Amino acid sequence: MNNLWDFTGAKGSGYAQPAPLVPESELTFATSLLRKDAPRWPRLSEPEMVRHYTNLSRRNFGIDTGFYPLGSCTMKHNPRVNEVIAQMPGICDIHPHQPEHHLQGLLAIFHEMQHMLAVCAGMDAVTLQPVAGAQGEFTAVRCIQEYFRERGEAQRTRIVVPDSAHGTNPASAAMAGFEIVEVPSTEDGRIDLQALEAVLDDTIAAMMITNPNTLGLFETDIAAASELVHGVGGQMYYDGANFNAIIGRTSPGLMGFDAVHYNLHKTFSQPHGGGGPGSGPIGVKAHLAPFLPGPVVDVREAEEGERTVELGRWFHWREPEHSIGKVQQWHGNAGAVLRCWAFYRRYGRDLRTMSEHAVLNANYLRHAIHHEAKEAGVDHLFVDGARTDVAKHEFTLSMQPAKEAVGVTAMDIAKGLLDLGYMAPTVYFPLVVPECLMIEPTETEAKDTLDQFAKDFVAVVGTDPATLHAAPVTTPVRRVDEVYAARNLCLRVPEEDL
Amino acid sequence: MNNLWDFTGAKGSGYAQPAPLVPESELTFATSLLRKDAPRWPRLSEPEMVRHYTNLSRRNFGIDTGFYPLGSCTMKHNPRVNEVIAQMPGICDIHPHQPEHHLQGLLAIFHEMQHMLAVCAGMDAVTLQPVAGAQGEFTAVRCIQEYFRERGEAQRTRIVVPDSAHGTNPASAAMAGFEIVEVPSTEDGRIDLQALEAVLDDTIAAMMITNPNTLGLFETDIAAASELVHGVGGQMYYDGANFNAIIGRTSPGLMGFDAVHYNLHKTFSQPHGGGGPGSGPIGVKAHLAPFLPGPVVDVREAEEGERTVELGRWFHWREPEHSIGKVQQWHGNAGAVLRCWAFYRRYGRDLRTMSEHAVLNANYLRHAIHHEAKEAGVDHLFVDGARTDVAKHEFTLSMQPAKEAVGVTAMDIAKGLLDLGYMAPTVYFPLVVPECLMIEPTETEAKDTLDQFAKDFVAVVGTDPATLHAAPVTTPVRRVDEVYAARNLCLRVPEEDL
Amino acid sequence: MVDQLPNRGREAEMLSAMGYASMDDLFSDVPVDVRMNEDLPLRGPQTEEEIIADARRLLGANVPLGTMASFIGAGLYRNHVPAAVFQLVTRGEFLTAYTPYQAEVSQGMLQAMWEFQGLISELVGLPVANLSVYDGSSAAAESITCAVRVHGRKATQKGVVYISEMVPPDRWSVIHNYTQGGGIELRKLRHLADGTLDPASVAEAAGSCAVYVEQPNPLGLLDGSLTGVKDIVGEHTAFIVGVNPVSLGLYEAPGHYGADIVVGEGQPFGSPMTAGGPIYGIFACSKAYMRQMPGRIVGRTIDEDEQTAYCLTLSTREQHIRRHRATSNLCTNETLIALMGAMHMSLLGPEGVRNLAVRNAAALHAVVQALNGVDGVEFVHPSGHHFNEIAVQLPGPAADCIEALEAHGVLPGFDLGRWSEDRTNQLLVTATDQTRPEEIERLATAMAAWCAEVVA
Amino acid sequence: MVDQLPNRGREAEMLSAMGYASMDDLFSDVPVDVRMNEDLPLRGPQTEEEIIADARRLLGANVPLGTMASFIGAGLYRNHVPAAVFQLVTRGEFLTAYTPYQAEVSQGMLQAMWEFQGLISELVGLPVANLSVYDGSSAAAESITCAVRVHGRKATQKGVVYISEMVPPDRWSVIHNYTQGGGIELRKLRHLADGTLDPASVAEAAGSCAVYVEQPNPLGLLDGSLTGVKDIVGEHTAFIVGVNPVSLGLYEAPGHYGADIVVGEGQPFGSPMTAGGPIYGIFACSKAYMRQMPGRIVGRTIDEDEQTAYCLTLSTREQHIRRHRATSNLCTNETLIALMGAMHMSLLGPEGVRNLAVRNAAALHAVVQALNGVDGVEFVHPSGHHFNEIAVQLPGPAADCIEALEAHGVLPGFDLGRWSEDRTNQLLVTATDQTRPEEIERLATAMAAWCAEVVA
Ligand SMILES: Cc1ncc(COP(=O)(O)O)c(C=O)c1O
Ligand SMILES: Cc1ncc(COP(=O)(O)O)c(C=O)c1O
Repeated sequence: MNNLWDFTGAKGSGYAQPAPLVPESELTFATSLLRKDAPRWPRLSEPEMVRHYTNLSRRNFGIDTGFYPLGSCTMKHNPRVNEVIAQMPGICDIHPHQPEHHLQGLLAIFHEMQHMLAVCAGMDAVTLQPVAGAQGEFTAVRCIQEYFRERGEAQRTRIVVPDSAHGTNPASAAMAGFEIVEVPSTEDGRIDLQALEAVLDDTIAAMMITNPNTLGLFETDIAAASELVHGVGGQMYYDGANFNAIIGRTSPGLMGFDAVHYNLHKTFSQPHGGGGPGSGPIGVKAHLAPFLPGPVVDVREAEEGERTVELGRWFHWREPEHSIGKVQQWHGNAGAVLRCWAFYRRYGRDLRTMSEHAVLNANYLRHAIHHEAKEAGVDHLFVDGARTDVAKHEFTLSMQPAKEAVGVTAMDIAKGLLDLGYMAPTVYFPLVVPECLMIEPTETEAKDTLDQFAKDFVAVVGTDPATLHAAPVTTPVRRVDEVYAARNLCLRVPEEDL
Repeated sequence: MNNLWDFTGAKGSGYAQPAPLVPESELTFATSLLRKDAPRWPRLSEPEMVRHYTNLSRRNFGIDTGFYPLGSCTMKHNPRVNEVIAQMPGICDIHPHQPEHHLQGLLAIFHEMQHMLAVCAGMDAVTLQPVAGAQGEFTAVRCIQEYFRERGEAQRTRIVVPDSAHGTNPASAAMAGFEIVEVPSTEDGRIDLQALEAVLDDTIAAMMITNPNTLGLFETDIAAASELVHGVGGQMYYDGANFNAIIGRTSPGLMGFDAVHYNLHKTFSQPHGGGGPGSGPIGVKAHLAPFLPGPVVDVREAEEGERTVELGRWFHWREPEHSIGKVQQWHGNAGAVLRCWAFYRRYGRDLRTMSEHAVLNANYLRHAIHHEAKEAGVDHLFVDGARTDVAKHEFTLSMQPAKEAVGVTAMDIAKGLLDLGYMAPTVYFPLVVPECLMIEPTETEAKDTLDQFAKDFVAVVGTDPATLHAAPVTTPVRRVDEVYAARNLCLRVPEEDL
Repeated sequence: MVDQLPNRGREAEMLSAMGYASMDDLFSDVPVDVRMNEDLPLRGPQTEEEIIADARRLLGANVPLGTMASFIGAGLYRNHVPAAVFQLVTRGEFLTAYTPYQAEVSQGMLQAMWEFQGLISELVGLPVANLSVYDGSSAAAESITCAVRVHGRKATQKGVVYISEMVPPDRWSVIHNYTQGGGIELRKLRHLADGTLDPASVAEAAGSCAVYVEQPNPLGLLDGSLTGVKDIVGEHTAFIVGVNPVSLGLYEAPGHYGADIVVGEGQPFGSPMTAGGPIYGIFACSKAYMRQMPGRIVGRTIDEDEQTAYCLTLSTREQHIRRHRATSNLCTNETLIALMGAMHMSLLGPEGVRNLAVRNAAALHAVVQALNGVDGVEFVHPSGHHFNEIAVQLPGPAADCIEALEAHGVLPGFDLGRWSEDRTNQLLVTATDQTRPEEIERLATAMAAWCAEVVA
Repeated sequence: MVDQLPNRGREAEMLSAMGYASMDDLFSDVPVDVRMNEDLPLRGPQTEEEIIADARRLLGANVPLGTMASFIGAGLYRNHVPAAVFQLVTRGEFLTAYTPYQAEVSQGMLQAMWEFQGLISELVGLPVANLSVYDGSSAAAESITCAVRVHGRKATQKGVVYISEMVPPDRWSVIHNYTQGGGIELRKLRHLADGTLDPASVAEAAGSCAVYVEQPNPLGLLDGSLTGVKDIVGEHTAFIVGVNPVSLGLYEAPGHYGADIVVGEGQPFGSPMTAGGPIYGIFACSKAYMRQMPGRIVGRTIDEDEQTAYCLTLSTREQHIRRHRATSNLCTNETLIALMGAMHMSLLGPEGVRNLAVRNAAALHAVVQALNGVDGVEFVHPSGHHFNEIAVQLPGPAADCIEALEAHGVLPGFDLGRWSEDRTNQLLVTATDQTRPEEIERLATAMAAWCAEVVA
């Protein structure tokens, strides 16, 4: 279809504006800095603009259009009321530096979210400032770093990360200046306590780990791992991307973690928006709380004359004592936090039920796939990514047998699924599972959808390799050449098209 | 895809509601009337509902998705700000029977619209009550009927309608109890003054006509026709569906009309919503004003203490003296009127420019099509629906030559255009043009779009007949069997699917 | 400057491609004597930002019911339309489409309307429902002309139709306008003092073309006697019931007690009140009336490959085919609003619609309890069961009451004096699922104060 | 009752299909000693209607700037996002998608982001732009680590970066957090009394890894001397400019006067302030920096049939491939907000963006004129040209002024005392395209009254 620069229609602007408050002729400008040539932007009228973006959207797949079993990404339904709330002027049209008495509603919501997140994770304090999971990781690692500097343990310059960890874990730790120590997983995809023990000493600042892990398995040795790390004086960091599996059933606090980030956009359904925005608050145990970025929201008794939103309670910003400072200039993604607040309110303490259904759906789908595969006689073409009885909210399959037997890769299966109207599972992650497909249905998919997907998945697995290599054929474009993209970098509209 | 009854997911409701104010056990009901069996509605959770309707929408074509040259329907771009305004509580959450001082904003907007519509059409009074063009026609015809009854001319029981008229014209007149006198058009698609004169006598209440007519031609003899009809004491009624062609260039008033309806959803861009809602105000000359349905909005000097929205002006409802009563129980489609008000404000007196561009685009497209056809050597396969130099906002083509030469019908061309991503023109209307395609681009289509359409149209005309008979092939379903539908009526979910 | 015209600035280029020199050339066919030669005497164009500012100012001067304790209904009801409905219905593919003449690229709306027909059919207990008409009043009016077309021949009371005398004058007026041309005579169906239908009057209606009644009636009263009407009037008289569709979550579908046609205001499902429009009218009937029905209808069919598909059907009833012999002039209708209704109903499901009806019933119950304690207020039909609304007798004019209570931020109801001179001291008090307890308290308190003052 | 779970009521059926008896079976792998055995000590679930009511109450207690005469900016700016933007961006296909890993079904977002890159590239005058980062501050921070990666080897001042001393402490803090681990030393670039960069200080920066300055600077001042910076610092020092993108409608693109990297807060294009997030950061650079850039980037390519297609590219910089050696940890970013930016920019076009900049300039001009007449108010840099905002010296603490003017419904600006102790009597007054004349009048009047009081 057209790109923006194909539009040459509207002379003048596609969007008329009111006259300036003062005629241009009366203004004085910094003449030496005046722009010589206007940016060579396209010219679209509103009709063209609306049609262009409508049609772009129609070439995009979202949860709203179909099942989106993208493992590790928790693509759940986004309740629509949340978008209504997020467009109220009481959130859109407020400035983070307005006085506290202008923002009591926002502060109350922040306070409720800090409390709820702390309760769910078994932590003592929460900041909502980080705007994504990775920034949460980085923030927590920075807090740990300052905590140790404060204690005179500056020699702790290394962080342990399992080989199955998400790439953001080592990247975040490295950005903060830590050296990464990668530990291998056991054959069944879990923590290798011996390997862990082997790398532990007093240069270790922390271990970063997610549980259920990236294979969807609960780390049964988690308490032991915590003990080992704490034993050498290190901190335990919980990557909360998989929090959707466990709320109300266990908590990072119970497992011995000292710090955790939340992927609100996953667990609490801030829409992922084609890549973001997200929100990545962190929670910490009391000893790390003084290091949190500020300000956080606190509450005190209201004073006479203060117009409160909750009887007798006055919400206010508070700067943690040894704060690391800021990771985002304002208060984080307040609009995302608000949507997640609305999501939380929809469940309340039944967040536990939400997690149960996430796990129920994942296990059900896993069983259904294996069952259908057996019926169809294609069960020899894939294996579980890790042996287990129950999975948590997601599970992995390895297409290695198919690759060896018929030359069909995980990517081929993914493309075959696109042809049937599904988003593909996560492919080739975690790296420890060869030809990995990582499937996370979330709690908002109906049993009928899961049943149908199981059938369709098995049908794809049983499709002849040639057809799969040629897939997809029903999508707006056929298989996209990523190598060509990298070899012939075209990152913006070429000069000749202007 | 699934239909609603395929969903059996959510037990309980897909939409949780707050508890009743009083527990059900404390309520008393009209027991003998209690419902025995619940309606057999499907059960969807919100995730399923959102996906279902998202995917239905994706199987639908709108102006937002592509060029929609549906003649007579004025499918122009719908400015998006209008939807924002239409969702404000000051329109959504108001009741038509609130006291006048609760509705000053609404009344001001109504008053402005009454005024603007009267000015544009050269009429003296306007009511906004009718909710669609056809209801406007009916309302105006009723006013004319009462006007004559009042004058003791009850013998005027017949209404003249050209054979090219839209079906609503005769249907509306018949609903009011009039007998229809159909007059043929001339060979070039215009009023046949002689034929008209031949049917005129003192049983004629009115003539209903649109100008430009349904062939997109300006009725150059309109003044003469008015004179003839007025000569026998009849009224001239203007079908405003084609008003988009003439605003600011001429007016029904100047042409001698006594009454007119406006299709606000066409000329003033209330989105057509897959079939409605619309808004069909009518305007009349002073002698018909007392008969308008009430209430209409009037203005007087504000009294002390009245909270006005315009300095010194108080808006109020007024019942016309001899009102025919109501055609809609409230004040018509106020929400549609509001959107059209916003549309009007976007243009102001430049509505004239709007009409000019509508005519410019139609003529340009007509020329482009003829030009491209000549280049491609397919110009023998269609002819103008009527001979003319300039068209107004739309034009007709007859595919009769193609039908005769190669067996390709107007419908085949329509289906071929669907395959190229266009909505088809209006087909087989007006009935006076054999194998008619009626094309109305509107003013909101860019030249580039018109150029491309001309090329594509000609390509379709030049496509081999077999391919065209098989079209469409790229749409969600292939050619739909309407005969099967009529022979095997299935108007709701069958019992066996419940 | 107008910013909605993509070809601004290209006029000359386009004109010259056609061999024209100016816009005037394109209007050369407009005779000189009907030309408009001056600018329209209207204001200049505004920008989006200015329009929003003006709309905020003007609409901000209206008083949304949500800002008061409001008990006005009388045919339109405050409701909560789920958030998903607005977001889905404004998708361009729905919003900016028109009548699905080309079925192949309109399957979405066609299927949604077919589903709507099924939802309505189930709700009212009749096999056929069209995809809606303008509103409840024109639905009522067109149901009557439809019935006359069907029964005109066999009726012993030719052209005569009996209509409940409770029908409010505005709706009556719509019915009158729609029926007067067909030579139809409207007679009143009388009600007894307790508000229910007078059986004697019903008996008189036997042999007419149709009887039209409402359930609940316009005063909110539920009338158990309606279940017997069809038996009285007989096979050749259409029994037409106007409904508040929410009540059918709890109360029997008229189709199940003999109704031949059910009509009603669809608004509470899916549409805000919007000052009275756009809303949509429900129209459902038994098979016997199908071919005389107004409006559009969607049928399920197959395509060339025998896949399921949907299209408009029974079109030969319609004006674009049958012209002046059509069953109605309906063309542009209320499809989008009906779609909102379908979306709302699909979210509610069978349990949800019952729940919604119970909430409405409970709210009215709470209002009745609260007003029961107010000296000077009596219920007009104290023995009856009501839904959504109830008529109360006041110690003074309802208009005064409404004016007086405004200072308390209370809009206590609808002044029944506007319907009938006999009722100037009566108020129609409405409660819906949106009524809040504190609003009821405010109503009772303010009403008590006013009554005390009036009586004193 | 929770209404978002389609399988409620089917738990037993699904469990038994797997051979399980209860939910507990699915959590059997959670060791007993880490199990949570009681209900979460949290409130119960709410319905949509209750959540809206609470949101209205709570958010209604905030004070939207639109309800005051507001002159606060300091990095976030009131704007008008065209209506079409919200309606398009909330389409489910955009809203509910994630990172376009499967390019074949994500062409819409990929193309939109490629177009975004082009719009930004043209705006700032650099050939490469990524599809945005978290916000302006992290963009600044990551531009510095990027520059150090590029110039680390050849720099004579190894690991040293010079940052304008005007950078506000909050942004400085973000930069500090992002850079401290890389052994980067941040030094201050000094400004002269007239607010412009001190050339001597710039000269000192030659041979460092990067200089970071802002244009307009955080006090709204435009600094003509920036056009000479690149010549002074030389080839091996990255010249990084932080911009307010709206200013580039009128003022020169930094890429055209030597900037190697341009970063900034994208918010004024497409996004409301939203209390500071979600917003998006702009990141553009010359080719030399491309492979050390953070974040995602889209490339135009072809598919198997050689049709134009788009996909993510240069991924080997990223954490999911390169892990701890990645150029950034960025994963979830601000794509949707950047998309809003692209939509806004596409509607504006070259003329519109200039127009928007002029409106901003005009509004500030009007504010300056109005405050010029106020006794006791001085401009901190009276000789400079400003954009969007200007620092004023007050006769008393800015905090007092803000407090005092609230009674007049005026929020006069940002208290510069929050940035620096030296500036407690300074206020940063912001005007944008949304500033209305009557607001400026109110500001001037209220300010005059307050000044008179303070001076007296
Ligand atoms: C396991 C895991 N950890 C961390 C992250 C990083 O979170 P974010 O993308 O919000 O930065 C992700 C998300 O992609 C993840 O899946
Ligand atoms: C020429 C003409 N007249 C009248 C009408 C009837 O208007 P409406 O569809 O609004 O009832 C139409 C619209 O379809 C039309 O095209």
